[in-house]
Amino acid sequence: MALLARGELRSILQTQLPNVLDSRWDTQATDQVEAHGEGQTVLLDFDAVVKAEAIVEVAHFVRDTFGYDFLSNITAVDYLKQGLIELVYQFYNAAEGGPDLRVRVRIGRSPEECIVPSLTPTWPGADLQEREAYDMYGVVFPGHPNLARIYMWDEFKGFPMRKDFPKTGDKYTHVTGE
Amino acid sequence: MLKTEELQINIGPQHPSTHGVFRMLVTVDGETLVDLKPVFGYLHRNHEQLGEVNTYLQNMPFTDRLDYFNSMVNNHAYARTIETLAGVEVPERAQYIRVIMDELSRILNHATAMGFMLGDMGAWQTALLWGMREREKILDMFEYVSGARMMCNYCRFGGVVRDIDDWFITELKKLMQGLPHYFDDFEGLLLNSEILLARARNIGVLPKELALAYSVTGPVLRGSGVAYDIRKAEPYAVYDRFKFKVPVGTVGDVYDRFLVRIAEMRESYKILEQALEQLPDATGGFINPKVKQQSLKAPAGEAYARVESPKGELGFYVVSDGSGSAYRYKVRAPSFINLSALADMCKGYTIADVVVILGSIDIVMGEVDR
Amino acid sequence: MTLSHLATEDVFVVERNDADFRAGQGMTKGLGIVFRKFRKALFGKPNSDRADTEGQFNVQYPEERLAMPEAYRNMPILLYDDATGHELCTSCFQCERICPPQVIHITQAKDPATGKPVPAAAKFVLEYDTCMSCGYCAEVCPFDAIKMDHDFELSTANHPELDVDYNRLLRPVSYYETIAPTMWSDVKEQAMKKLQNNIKRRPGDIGRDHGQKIKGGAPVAAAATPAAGAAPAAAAKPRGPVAAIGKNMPEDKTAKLLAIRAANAAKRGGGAADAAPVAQAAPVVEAVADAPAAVSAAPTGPVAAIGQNMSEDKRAKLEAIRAAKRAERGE
Amino acid sequence: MNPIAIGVFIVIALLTLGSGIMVVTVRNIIHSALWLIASFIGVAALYLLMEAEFLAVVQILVYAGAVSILVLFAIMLTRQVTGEGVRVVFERWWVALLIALGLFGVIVPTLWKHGATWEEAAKLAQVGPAPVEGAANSLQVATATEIGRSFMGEYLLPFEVVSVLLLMALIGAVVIAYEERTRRRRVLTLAEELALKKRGIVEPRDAEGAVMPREAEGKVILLDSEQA
Amino acid sequence: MADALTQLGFASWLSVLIASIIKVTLILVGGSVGMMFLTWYERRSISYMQDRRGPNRVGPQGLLQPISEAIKTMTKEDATPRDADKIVHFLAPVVMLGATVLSFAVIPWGRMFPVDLNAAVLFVIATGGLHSIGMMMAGWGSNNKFALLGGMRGVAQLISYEIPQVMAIIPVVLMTGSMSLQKIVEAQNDFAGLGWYVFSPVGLLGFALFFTASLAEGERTPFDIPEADSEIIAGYMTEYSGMKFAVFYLSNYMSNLAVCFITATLYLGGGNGPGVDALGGIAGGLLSLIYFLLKSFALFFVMVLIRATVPRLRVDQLMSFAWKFLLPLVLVNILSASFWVALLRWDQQWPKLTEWFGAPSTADATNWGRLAIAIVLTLLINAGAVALIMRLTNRNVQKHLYTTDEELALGLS
Repeated sequence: MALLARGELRSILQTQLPNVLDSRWDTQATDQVEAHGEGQTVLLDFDAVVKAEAIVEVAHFVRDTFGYDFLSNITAVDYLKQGLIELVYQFYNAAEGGPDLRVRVRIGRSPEECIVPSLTPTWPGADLQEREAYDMYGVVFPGHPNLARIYMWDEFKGFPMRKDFPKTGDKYTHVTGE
Repeated sequence: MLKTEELQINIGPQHPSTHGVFRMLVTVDGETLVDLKPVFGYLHRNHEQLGEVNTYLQNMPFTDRLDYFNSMVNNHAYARTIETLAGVEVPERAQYIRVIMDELSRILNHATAMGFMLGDMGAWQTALLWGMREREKILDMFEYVSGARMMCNYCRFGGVVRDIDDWFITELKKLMQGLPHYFDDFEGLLLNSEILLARARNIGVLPKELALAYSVTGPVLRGSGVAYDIRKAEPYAVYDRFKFKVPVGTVGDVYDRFLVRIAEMRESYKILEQALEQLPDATGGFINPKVKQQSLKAPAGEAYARVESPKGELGFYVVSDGSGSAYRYKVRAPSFINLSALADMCKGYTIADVVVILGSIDIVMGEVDR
Repeated sequence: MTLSHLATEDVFVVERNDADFRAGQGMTKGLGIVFRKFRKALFGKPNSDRADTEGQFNVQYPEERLAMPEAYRNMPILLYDDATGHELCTSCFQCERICPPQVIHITQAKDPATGKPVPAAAKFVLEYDTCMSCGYCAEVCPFDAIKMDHDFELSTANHPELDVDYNRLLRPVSYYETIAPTMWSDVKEQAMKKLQNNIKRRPGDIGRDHGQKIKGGAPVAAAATPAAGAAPAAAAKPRGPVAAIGKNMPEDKTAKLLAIRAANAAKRGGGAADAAPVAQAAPVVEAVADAPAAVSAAPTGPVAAIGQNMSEDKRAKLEAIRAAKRAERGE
Repeated sequence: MNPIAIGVFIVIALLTLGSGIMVVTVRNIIHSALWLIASFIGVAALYLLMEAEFLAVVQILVYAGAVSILVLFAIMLTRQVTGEGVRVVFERWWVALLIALGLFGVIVPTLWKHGATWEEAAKLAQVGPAPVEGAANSLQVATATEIGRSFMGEYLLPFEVVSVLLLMALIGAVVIAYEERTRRRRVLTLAEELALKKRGIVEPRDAEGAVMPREAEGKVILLDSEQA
Repeated sequence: MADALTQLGFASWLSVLIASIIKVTLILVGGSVGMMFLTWYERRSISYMQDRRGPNRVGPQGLLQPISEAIKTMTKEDATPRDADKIVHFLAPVVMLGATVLSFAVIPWGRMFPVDLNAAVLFVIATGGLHSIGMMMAGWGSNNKFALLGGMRGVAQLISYEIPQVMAIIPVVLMTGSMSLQKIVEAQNDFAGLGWYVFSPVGLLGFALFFTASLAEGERTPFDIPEADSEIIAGYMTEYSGMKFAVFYLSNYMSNLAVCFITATLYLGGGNGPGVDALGGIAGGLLSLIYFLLKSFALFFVMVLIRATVPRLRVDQLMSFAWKFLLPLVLVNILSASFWVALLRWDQQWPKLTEWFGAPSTADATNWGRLAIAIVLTLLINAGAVALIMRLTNRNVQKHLYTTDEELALGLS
């Protein structure tokens, strides 16, 4: 049980769980790459990007090996230009204190790709956050007991926090067909 | 053999004790709760998207509206995030001022939250109104420094908007003369009241083993016996300079949360005393003058900063694309995530307990429905 | 679980007293405390200090009011100089840009002769209903032209009325001085200096016509100056819970004067078309005329009586301006 | 009796009878129970008219206030009352008629035969010395004192037999209810589930997914109502 | 009154009718005015407990506030749910108010008795029991789940607490030897008007038990479960508005007032007090009325104080309190009351006692020796019973404090 420094997790995962790292982001050359979202430059972090299907395994690994047992925050970010949705899982070590450990998952934006296994069975606290990510970004979490819209009404179409969601006009009148 | 019918009842969205427009779809067997589904979204205004449209400074007053009881804390957390992102130095005096405001917020939040919880329990507003009286006094002081009682909009990047002066400090000292009396009265009123014990002991138990898995934070987590306080675990501002204790419960029931909140008010009081003592003079300034507030541009990257809000871990996760506004702006709202434990905590108890358990989590719908 | 980031002495376990023998002693203690509170509130002295936790705490609102701290911010207002009638606003659009809910809408004034922009606003509309009182506009204004008002009694049944235009936003500098003396004295010098510079670049009545085209005579608002000046510069710091408030006085008087002037102007104008506005304005004038009694009573006691017809005053003012406009057209 | 009393009697008697008829004719079973209450109150009023105050009050206290409420409770707890169409089934009306007629056949001759005796007894009691201070001054038959004396003297045996019978009923009800409760489906709280999980017990669930009642390692899991 | 009218030349039936109408009017007016005053009184006192002022605008000290509120509620829209049982929904408040007003018939106003019923004590309880019918009707007739839940809770509570309430009266009836309120008041007139039952051990326990049970009967905190606003909104009153709601409210407060009156009569000597007998006549009657009202409103103040202090119980706790705490104590109290009566009244059964202490006490001569024995004996019995029950209750609570087992008593490792 020890605290990990920023960026340390990636090298640990490379040696201990080599299959979980997402090979697309497996570059040693630089730690960050310029990416584009809505015409502006965004820097994508390379720290511990894991495959979507391996997230449960990695989460258990950091919990059991290093004591990162407190899943604090799940953030979805839409990188429109890259066609990516990134999920940032932030773990804390409740016993040691200290800063967070970020585990990332990058998946495509299309409905077939936008799937990440749910952490809710182990961390019930992820329940509402995953529902929020589903509601706002359309990330589907297989294994979630009740993956329904959380803020928007059930009949709502589209995912309002995605960058390509129209920000003008009255969505409600559009949906009801008035 | 007679079989009892299960009954579905909607508690809310218009109900006296859902603390706002919150709905719980409960299934009861007699009075025993079988299932509970929380329903959100009645107050949803897509705060996070507003944060992506606004400039960094413009977003500050919107954070007031999250947890409208503790706008000072929200400002602090948000300012810290942007300061981390943009690498802004904060003068020491500003840090102390922020700590003072945070701890005052904690006192006022706990005073009213406990009052509301007791109100849900049926104690007719007495504890609440005594708490409101203390809250009024504190809000008057907030009004004096920030210009508004609840929507303070007080922090700026690299400091606070206005310095505290002698008037504030004398009034704060006067307030602190009265606070221990209030704590004593409050404890004496209900802490050992047999009815409160009957209603609060062993109700809504969230065991220590499960508390972390439920991602609950703040008094709910500490009430379950996990001594995790961000002020100690990852000290921010100047919290590492104060001596204070982290109160924890043992069982994790409503009563423990209640006791932990009262103990936290007393600890906040100690922090206030020390902060007043250590407060540096005004030579260092109360705001970093180098920061261009209106046209602040953060380098591309991401930042997450969190503070111990009275309700739990309040964090802002901001991704910057180098422009003047956030590319992604996410709020880790404590009362929202604490709610994920509600359904399981209520299961097996009666309907009357549900409102008490909800009250003991201490939610604010402005934060839950963002 | 070991909590290695916390020293043992930094954690304490709250006392639950689970094993205590309960015979109603806790409840009795609570009853005793409540009874003590009752006694203190009924017979003791009222709560007057932040250190007090006993005694009456209420403030009887319409009669008693808490003093507003100087920094209090409710809705933005625009200032004009009492002496010259010139507005401080130069329509630099800083406030429009920073406003988080985007409720400020400014149109810059143009020199009618040359068509060039003039440092003054031709139109200035502020949506009070959407304003979130963050105070950024006042913070960023380089000319100290926009300030936050202390008047919070803005409730109205007439929603569109809350899109406030130039005329209703303007207050004399002396009014602001009464509500925030130290804050104004800090910036007074530079603000006035900047104003003098701007006045030089303003041809004709632009910048002091308050969005109206009033030819000849003193600016309308100048009439209000004596009244506003007479208002005592009360110390605004909330030393006690109750303090004298006289801040609404200048407005009342302004409204009254404006109404009377408008009525006179209308009479001068004569025409049948003007009869209606006069008739409309007349009852309002009467309503306002009742106010002085209350106003004059104000400074005597610690509790200030204030005309409850705030919105009516404002309507009267508005009505008066309209009447003046029509009267002018009639001439 | 003065004419007012007679008039009042006729009105009350008609109301009582009318409510009684409504009880058996009305279609909604809850309404029927409410009519029953009305009829009970009518009977109490008749007692009051006879200056049998104690009986009247007990009639209201026991019948109108408690028995009828028990009837209502039983109806509400066993039927879906919030929905539509609560109907009284009229299939065996002739049985009811038979019982009513039989009861009538018993009561009327008894009254006929013993009416005179009772009146005499009443007169005797009126002239006799008041046994305890506070005894009623009018008809003694129905006062609390007389009733108490008869129960503890003349009718002691029947009184005790009835008490024992009631006690048996009480204990029986408790036994039935107790069994019912332990077998009831109940929902485990989070802490209980955790405690079971720690001992490696996976809770048995029924088809609907609710936790089945069971004894864990010989230890009965306490029920909510016992915690108070 | 009827006699006086007959002497004035009215026909006997007419004089009875007129007298009855006058009495009924007085009761109704007195009850409603009392209720109005009560709401003001409660709100003002609870305000002071909470450091605020309470209603103080309408009329002097806000005394006319209840009137303005009555006007407000009466002029509000009277809504009936579409699917409600219209007639039952309409009749429920009527039944409630009717039952309450009935109980006012026997309440002694100081030394003035509207009706001196023989079974007056039971009568009050019985009319209180009728409330449950009104509650049931309201809960069922509203066709609302919250209302039904509230109605069921209310009825269960009323029925459960009727038993300790009635049984708590039995000691008083035993000590007086009558169920007439007038007799009970007269029996407490010893010791210069201070021979109240509450000063005896039996009466003290009885008073505490009766008052507690009456709080539950009157739906006061901590027993306001049927209308627990934070749980089931307003219970059986959820679907009521306007005038019907006002009637419910009126009935509620009137029954609370009646409870205070009855408690004052049963245990606090009614209108008795020093100086009443000495004054005599109309002045004495007035003084007794003042004493009576003072006692009643002091009792109501205790109700308000409790309301301002404690939270409400849960339904199961309410039931176990009635059955496991109140009922045993009430039974013990009956036992000690019979000892009391036996020691003070009987002589043949205990000839030794008569030998040592003389004949049992009568109204005018008190046998101090017997009185002392009675006080000591009953005090011992009652105190012992209270201590025992409390110990049992505590043990029960301690035993079941942690749901499953000691594993849950988690400590900080």
